[in-house]
Amino acid sequence: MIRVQREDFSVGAEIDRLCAGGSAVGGVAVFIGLVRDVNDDRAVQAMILEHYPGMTERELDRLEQEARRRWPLQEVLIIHRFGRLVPSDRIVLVAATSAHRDAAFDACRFLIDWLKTRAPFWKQEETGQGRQWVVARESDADAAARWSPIAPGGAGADSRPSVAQAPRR
Amino acid sequence: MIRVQREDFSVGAEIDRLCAGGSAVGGVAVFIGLVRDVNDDRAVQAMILEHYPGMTERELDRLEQEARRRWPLQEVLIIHRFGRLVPSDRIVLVAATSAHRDAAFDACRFLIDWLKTRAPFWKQEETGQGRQWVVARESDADAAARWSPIAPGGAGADSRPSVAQAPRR
Amino acid sequence: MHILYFASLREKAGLASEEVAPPAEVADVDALVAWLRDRGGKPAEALADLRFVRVAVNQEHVSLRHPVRAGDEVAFFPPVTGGTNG
Amino acid sequence: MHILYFASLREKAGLASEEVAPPAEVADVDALVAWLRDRGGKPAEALADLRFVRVAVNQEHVSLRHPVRAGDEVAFFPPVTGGTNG
Repeated sequence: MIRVQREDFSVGAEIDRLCAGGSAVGGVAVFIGLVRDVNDDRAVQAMILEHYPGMTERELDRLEQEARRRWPLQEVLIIHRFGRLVPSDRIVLVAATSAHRDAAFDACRFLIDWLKTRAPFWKQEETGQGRQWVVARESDADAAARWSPIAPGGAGADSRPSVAQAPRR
Repeated sequence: MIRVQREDFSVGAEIDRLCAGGSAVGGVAVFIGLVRDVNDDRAVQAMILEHYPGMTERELDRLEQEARRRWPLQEVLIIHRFGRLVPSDRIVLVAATSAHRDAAFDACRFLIDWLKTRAPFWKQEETGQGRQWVVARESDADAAARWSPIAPGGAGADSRPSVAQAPRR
Repeated sequence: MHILYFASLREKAGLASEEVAPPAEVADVDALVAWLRDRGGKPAEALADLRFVRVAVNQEHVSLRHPVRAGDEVAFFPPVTGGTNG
Repeated sequence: MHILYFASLREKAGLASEEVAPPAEVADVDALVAWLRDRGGKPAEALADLRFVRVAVNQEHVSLRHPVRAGDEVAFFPPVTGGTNG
């Protein structure tokens, strides 16, 4: 399940709902991303997230399908907020449930790694010097490259130079 | 922070408290383990967790210290329940917060992998055939072996044959 | 053809979207970019350095060699920066 | 010396704990196990197959070569199975 929304979400309510999915669930891996007050040594007062409505939902949906194809998962949840957020606000939640913890962990990390390089979101930071667009980091592409590439037709083709095949384990 | 308790816990309340730790937190990785209704093809009606009071707290505390030594973490939380639990009940929660998601993920996984081989908990399953002790699985030792060994004096010496040095990344 | 600009490219282009009708020989993204550049103006500036431009056709990430045709939705944007900063 | 048995070893030994006073030459875990086996009875059975026995001295995981002395808390238990089953 994926959700793109301006509003905040309740971590407890979301996870409890995922776990209510059935007693075959052995583990839930969750990652929650928050707005930090400092980024690359800049004091951040707020963050404005713009996205591409329509494509965002499609990409997140593809990521969920791709994760389900790679691991035996029961539930997948991706929630990504947009709009203006301040430090400590929740930005994103990704979660996966599985009978086995390795699948839940791997899927959760795969989702956040790929989300950062494929989901059409762009961040602006508000600092004392005004607003600046956040520039994509090489390390995020590296993080996604930990995983074997997402094939065209799987979660869609990729406009970047194709990443090296780098299975994680 | 570590807690060993018979009572259930609220995932939402625990994570919200971790995140309230300060706006330098960029991400929280969480794993929650639940009782499954089927284990190795046996239908499980309940699970009884016995532990070694005193040593359990010491081992979990050492694991927290070891994780903090290996990664730049802000908060670490381990909650492990004991007593009689039924399918879908929460057993364990491990969580780590950090400025960076990789550290949070790695620490969280390290904690659950090592917890399963070091924390003195033993499980009995109640099935239609009565109660049986759950036997430790080779794959759990393998999972812990993904990480470089915990040095004697770090989180304590290890009675098992020493695991191969296998840094994760 | 419906063209969209996002984030810093939207600001550089001075517009969020526009309808264009390139000639039939503009059959892939590469040719479309060349055609948009030839028009000049602020959208041309937004597309000046393709190292910082990513493209989606009909809401799918594509390469510069991807075909385009009348009716397509073509979006230009910088590398994405969603999720956390961490 | 305070001896503890946990889980399946507690059930095999028929007791959860006992106070013992082995002679001074019982100076490490290995010697203690041999001495407890020599006593016979159910605790000896619990310690029969060391492949399935783990040891902690004063609440730390140790090997069979670890020293023991009067006043120590020595625990015997099977390999641990905490966390989830998954």
